Amino acid sequence: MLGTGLIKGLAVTAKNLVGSYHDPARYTTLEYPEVKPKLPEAYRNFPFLVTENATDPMGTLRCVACQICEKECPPQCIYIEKSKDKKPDAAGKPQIYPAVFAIDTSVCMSCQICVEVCPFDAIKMDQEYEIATTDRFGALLLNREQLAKPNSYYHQIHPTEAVEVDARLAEERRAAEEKAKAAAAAKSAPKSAAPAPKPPAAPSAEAPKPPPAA
Amino acid sequence: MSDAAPAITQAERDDLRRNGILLTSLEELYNWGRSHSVWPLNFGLACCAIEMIAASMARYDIARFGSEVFRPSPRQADLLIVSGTVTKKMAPQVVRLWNQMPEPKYCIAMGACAISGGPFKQGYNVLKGIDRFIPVDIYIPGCPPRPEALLHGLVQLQAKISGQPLTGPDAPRHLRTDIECDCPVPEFGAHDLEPPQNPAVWTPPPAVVRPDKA
Amino acid sequence: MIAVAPTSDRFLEVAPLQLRDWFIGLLPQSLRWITSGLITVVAILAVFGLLFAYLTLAERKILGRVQNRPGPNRTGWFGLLQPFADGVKALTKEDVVPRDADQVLHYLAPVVLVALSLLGFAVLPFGRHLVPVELDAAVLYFFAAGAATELAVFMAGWASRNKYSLLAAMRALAQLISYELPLLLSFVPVVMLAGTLSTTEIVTAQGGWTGGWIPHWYVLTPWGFAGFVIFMIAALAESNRSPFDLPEAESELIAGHLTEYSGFKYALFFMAEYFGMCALSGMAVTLFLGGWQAPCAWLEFIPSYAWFAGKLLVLLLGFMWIRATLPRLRMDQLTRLAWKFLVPLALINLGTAAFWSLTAGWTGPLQLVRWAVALALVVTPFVVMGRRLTAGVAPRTYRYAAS
Amino acid sequence: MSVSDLTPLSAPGGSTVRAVHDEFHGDLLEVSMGPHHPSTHGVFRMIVTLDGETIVKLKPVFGYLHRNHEKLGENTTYLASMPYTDRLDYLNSMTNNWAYAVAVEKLAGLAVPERAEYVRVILAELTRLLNHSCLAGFLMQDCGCSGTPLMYAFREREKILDLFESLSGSRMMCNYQRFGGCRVDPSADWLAGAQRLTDGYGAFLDEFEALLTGNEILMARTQGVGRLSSALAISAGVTGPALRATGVAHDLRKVDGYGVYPRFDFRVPLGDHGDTYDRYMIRILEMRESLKILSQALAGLPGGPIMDPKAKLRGFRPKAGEAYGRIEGPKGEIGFYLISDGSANPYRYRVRPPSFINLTILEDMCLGRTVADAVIILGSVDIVLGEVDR
Amino acid sequence: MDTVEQLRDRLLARFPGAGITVVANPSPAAQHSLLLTAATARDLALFLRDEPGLQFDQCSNVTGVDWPDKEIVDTTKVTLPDPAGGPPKVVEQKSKRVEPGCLEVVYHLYSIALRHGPVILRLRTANRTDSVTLPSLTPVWRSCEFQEREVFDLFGVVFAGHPDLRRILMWDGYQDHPMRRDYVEPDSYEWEPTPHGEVLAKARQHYPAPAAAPEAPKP
Repeated sequence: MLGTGLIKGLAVTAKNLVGSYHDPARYTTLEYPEVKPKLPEAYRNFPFLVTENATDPMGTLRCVACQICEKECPPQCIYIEKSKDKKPDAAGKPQIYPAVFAIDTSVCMSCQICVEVCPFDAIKMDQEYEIATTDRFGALLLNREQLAKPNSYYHQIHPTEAVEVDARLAEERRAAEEKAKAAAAAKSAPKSAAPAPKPPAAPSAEAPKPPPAA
Repeated sequence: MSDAAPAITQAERDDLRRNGILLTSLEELYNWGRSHSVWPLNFGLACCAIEMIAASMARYDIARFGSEVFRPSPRQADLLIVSGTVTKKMAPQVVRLWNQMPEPKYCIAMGACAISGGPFKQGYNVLKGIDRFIPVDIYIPGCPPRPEALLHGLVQLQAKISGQPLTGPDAPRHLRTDIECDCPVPEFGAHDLEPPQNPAVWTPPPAVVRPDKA
Repeated sequence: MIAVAPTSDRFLEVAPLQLRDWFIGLLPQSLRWITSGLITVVAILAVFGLLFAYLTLAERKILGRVQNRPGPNRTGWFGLLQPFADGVKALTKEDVVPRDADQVLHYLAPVVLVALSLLGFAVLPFGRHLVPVELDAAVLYFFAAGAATELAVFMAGWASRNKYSLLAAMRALAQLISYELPLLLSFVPVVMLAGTLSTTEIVTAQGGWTGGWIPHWYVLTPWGFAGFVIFMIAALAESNRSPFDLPEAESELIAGHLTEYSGFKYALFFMAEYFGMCALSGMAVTLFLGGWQAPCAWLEFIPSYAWFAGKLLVLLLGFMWIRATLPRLRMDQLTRLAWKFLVPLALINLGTAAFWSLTAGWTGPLQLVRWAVALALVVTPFVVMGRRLTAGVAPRTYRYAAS
Repeated sequence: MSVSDLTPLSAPGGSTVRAVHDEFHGDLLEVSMGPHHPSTHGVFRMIVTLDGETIVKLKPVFGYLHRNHEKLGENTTYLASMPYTDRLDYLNSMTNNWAYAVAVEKLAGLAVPERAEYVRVILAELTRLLNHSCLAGFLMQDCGCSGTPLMYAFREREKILDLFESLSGSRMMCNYQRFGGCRVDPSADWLAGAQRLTDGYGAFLDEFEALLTGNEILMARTQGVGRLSSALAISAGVTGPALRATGVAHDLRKVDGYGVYPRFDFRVPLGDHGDTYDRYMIRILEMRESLKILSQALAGLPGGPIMDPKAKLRGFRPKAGEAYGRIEGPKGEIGFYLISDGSANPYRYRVRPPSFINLTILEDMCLGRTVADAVIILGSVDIVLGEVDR
Repeated sequence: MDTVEQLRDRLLARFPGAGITVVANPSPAAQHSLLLTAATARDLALFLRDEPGLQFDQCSNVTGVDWPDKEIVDTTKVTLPDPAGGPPKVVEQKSKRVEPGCLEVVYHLYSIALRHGPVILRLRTANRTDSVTLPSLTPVWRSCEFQEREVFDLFGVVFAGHPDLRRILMWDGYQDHPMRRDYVEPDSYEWEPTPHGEVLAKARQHYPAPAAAPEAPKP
């Protein structure tokens, strides 16, 4: 009969209207400024640089300015200038460090490719999202100092992943030390132990090759 | 800009309030009214528009801030949320919509694309930021920003409105005589928009020249 | 005309009038008449203005609740100041008049609309003694004033010089004219049965209870129920509410005739829509729901205007509930619904009411026959014409691919 | 052919409103709907010529979201294009990822571990649920509902997005598939969550259908509106639910049998009328079939690696050649056509956008209908402008 | 379904002298294609669509590819007799030649009725400048309508017989074909904090002095 469908629909909305007062499944609002969302561990929003030591962030950056992330970044929002000198890293080994490391968050699309390609676990994804600002140029270009966050913070936002990374790094360090020791014992000559990153492929530098179909 | 020194300091304003100065109360009422009734234009551009819609949905409920009235006509809207990539083909329409909105009006650049072209900034048809043509109040970086980030931006906007004095150099745009509120609509040229930016609105920042890049 | 408050009633029942009389008594004789009128006007404006403000809030909150969210709740305690923030904003918003628009008509349309939509309140009996203007042909006056609002909507659409507005104006005219007829026909039985065009007398005619429990409201008769439903459907259409909100169909015509209105003029349109909704609901209460009469004898201690307000709010809630649920009709379906369904039903209902009126003297088992015949006269045409209306439209079954 | 005599628009900006004169009907009204219009699902524009409210001509205008996806794809590496595919059809990043991965895997001859294939199926079907629910919600919005069905659809969408977020890290832009597998292995918790969602989704569909499917207004609005014949649909390259609503049994999950779809038992619903109601109902029925696939895939998910161990993340250079890979996305056949010249960047990177090609017949469906119909016909075609304009 | 070679032979048997070349695809995908000539393309397409055993009723994908003019350096080894009478020297001679480029349009055909495909058709223009006309296949498959417009817009291939050949993605009045490999964007440089590649080159050009003077860039 005409109207049954309408009445069925009205019943559904009535059920929801009443349900919103007693059924949590029918009242799904999280009142944001007071109730913050529970972010999953995997959540990613903008990268940050991991430092080993919170008290000396610039001295203990894991980043060695290898520029892989800069080249792989799809929207090209990372800018790195290598240092001219070397400074000891957290393990005390002299390393090149980024003299300039800037990420333009007004361009970054949080795709996580920089994290995936980084061989040093130096860049990780942050979870900060309350970053609305009135200042277009000042607040959205993050420099080295703003990007550096301690490993403890990384543990806080990505606990399982950070533990894995720490274990892997410790293992690498141990292997490197052993290797260095062995090398020192063999040749008594110091040798770089850190895995040297391979220079990545330059994007799109070559002229196109002949048509593959021809 | 909110971070500039206000024309009247807080102490002076408190003083004025104690003395029952009508202007202050009027100003407060005016700012209270317009900050709590920000009706956005029902205008989505791209990916961020989906998150904008999500922000008005049950989980986030922008209605709590009194802003769920998405008006389809610019005549009744207060807030232009530029939610997504502004292409060069679209830019004149966005500017026209902005001009069609009655004062006082606000603009939120939501997401990387609206701020700077974002990941698509290298595209031939992509405008590198809507602030080249219209004044932007709040920038929300992210790709796309979470709905909570949009709510955060809205709270920022409300705070900005509430803090605006009605006179002096920090007065809102529409109450000042030295600023032209209408933005000229760019035209389609043979290769690009003409002009490619509106110098009255968009001033590039002090240039950071980076010539030493290896 | 100064209605002096009767003293026989309970205190609450007459309190508003006594307050008015006391105030008028303070004034010199020459000012009393005009002040009395002004007080009524101000009271109606204040009450319904406030009602409008909170109806918008209620609508937003109910829509929110239906959609599993709270709705506005941060402006003031529980969001109660939200309408005032909106009001302040609307008042201070820049008023844009398109350059090519017809300046005079563009300005006049919202004013005329609000003025006309307010006229209806004059004859509504809000309570036993609360009738602003006592007219013998009050019902006629009410619908005449209501019909004139169409003019204002068309003015708005025409004056804006916008294609969407123009389409909306055309739609509005077609829709409002189509639904004027079922609206009028649906209450003719009431006039027939009550034998009067005066709203107060119609309410009085619905007084009394059977056994102290079942009120003699017209909605509780077969013809009255049918008339009430037709009236409410037509009222939905007349006040441009979903599912008949075609003139301002958001997904089709941007904002229809409102497209070019900003600031306070837009707020006026909004206000007029709610006023129209309130007035039509008030009329429905008066005609079919027994006006200010209490539903049972022992509930009479509650003042009559509270009953009126309660019934009005229930109807308004219904408006909002429908809006939260139903999709919109198309223009041709809308007019077809009016001309091919509602108008014939209303005409048949006229006959049903006549039958009911003629058989008023039937008692005993004949009473049952009377009910059966009247029910059949209501239900049969509804089913038959409903079938014809929805011909070719039915739920479907689907097949699946073989592999 | 119905497309014929419209001269190039002289003023592409703004509401180009001009009167078209016609000998019999006098002046026709030309209305520009979009690029800012509440019903165009973004920045689509239709120039509609009206006789009264009847459409006599309808010209779609594209390009307002043309953000040069293909050019960018040719200027970046294969991997770097993956996050861009998220932004093509931004409701369905998972299936876009998959289609792109399929094309690259074809181009480079990469194998995908079985577990990854299962996870891809799970994510693709979740995406289908998400897309179809949202589409139904948006369609109802176009029909004039005051947001309620859309809110219910988004309520469920949030649950799916929570799953996506906890797996891939982002709600919409998942960037999850990789060439030769997937980026992260879903945990047991995640799979349990997906199972819970699958179990609960049927109840939502029931409620949604109770709200709308039997609604007389909805049926009157959609039945017989926007009819499409199967012959025209095939010729016009229409794919996905819109094609199946015309009665053509063409679902790439069955036709190509890509991934591990042949292992699952599911049916392909077909419509008989090809109208808007059929397009809506096919999607509802497809969601119910997706739930079947989901529970089978979740039950049969094998162990093993999620990535092909031979797959390289950096320095990925497929040999010269070309490949066209396609899958059944929620909107239809989404394909990627890649030409490699042996370098790190694709020489040609082309997206076959289903919603763009499905729009070919928009005018044919709308002619003779009213503006209100055009709005819901467009809604039922299911477009996302990021994909239409790329 | 037939292999590409069989399909070519079948077409040649029906249209002798049609000029069909098989273009091999060395990638693992092994989707080989047929290069047609402009003159016979539409007849062949109709045949492919209507022939009962083929029935390629769906043209799934249409796209353009730009092959710019290429400078090819040929190295030939020439044995020169030593004028001094010594052993003949082997000298490498380099000769440059320009291989003319072309614009190519690729059609991917599938059969929904018989569930096979893809058959890939390619059409090539004579050059990239003045002779860029190809026959439109829109009358054969309606799905080509918008896609051919897109190829026209972005690559500049003119389709003869297309019912409504206008720009589709860019605005009318736009003069470039941006998907061509040699397209150069208009120089509307703005300050960019993370410059790379071309942008970095532009940055250097717009700020010739390396001093970090806070000056506005040129409009």
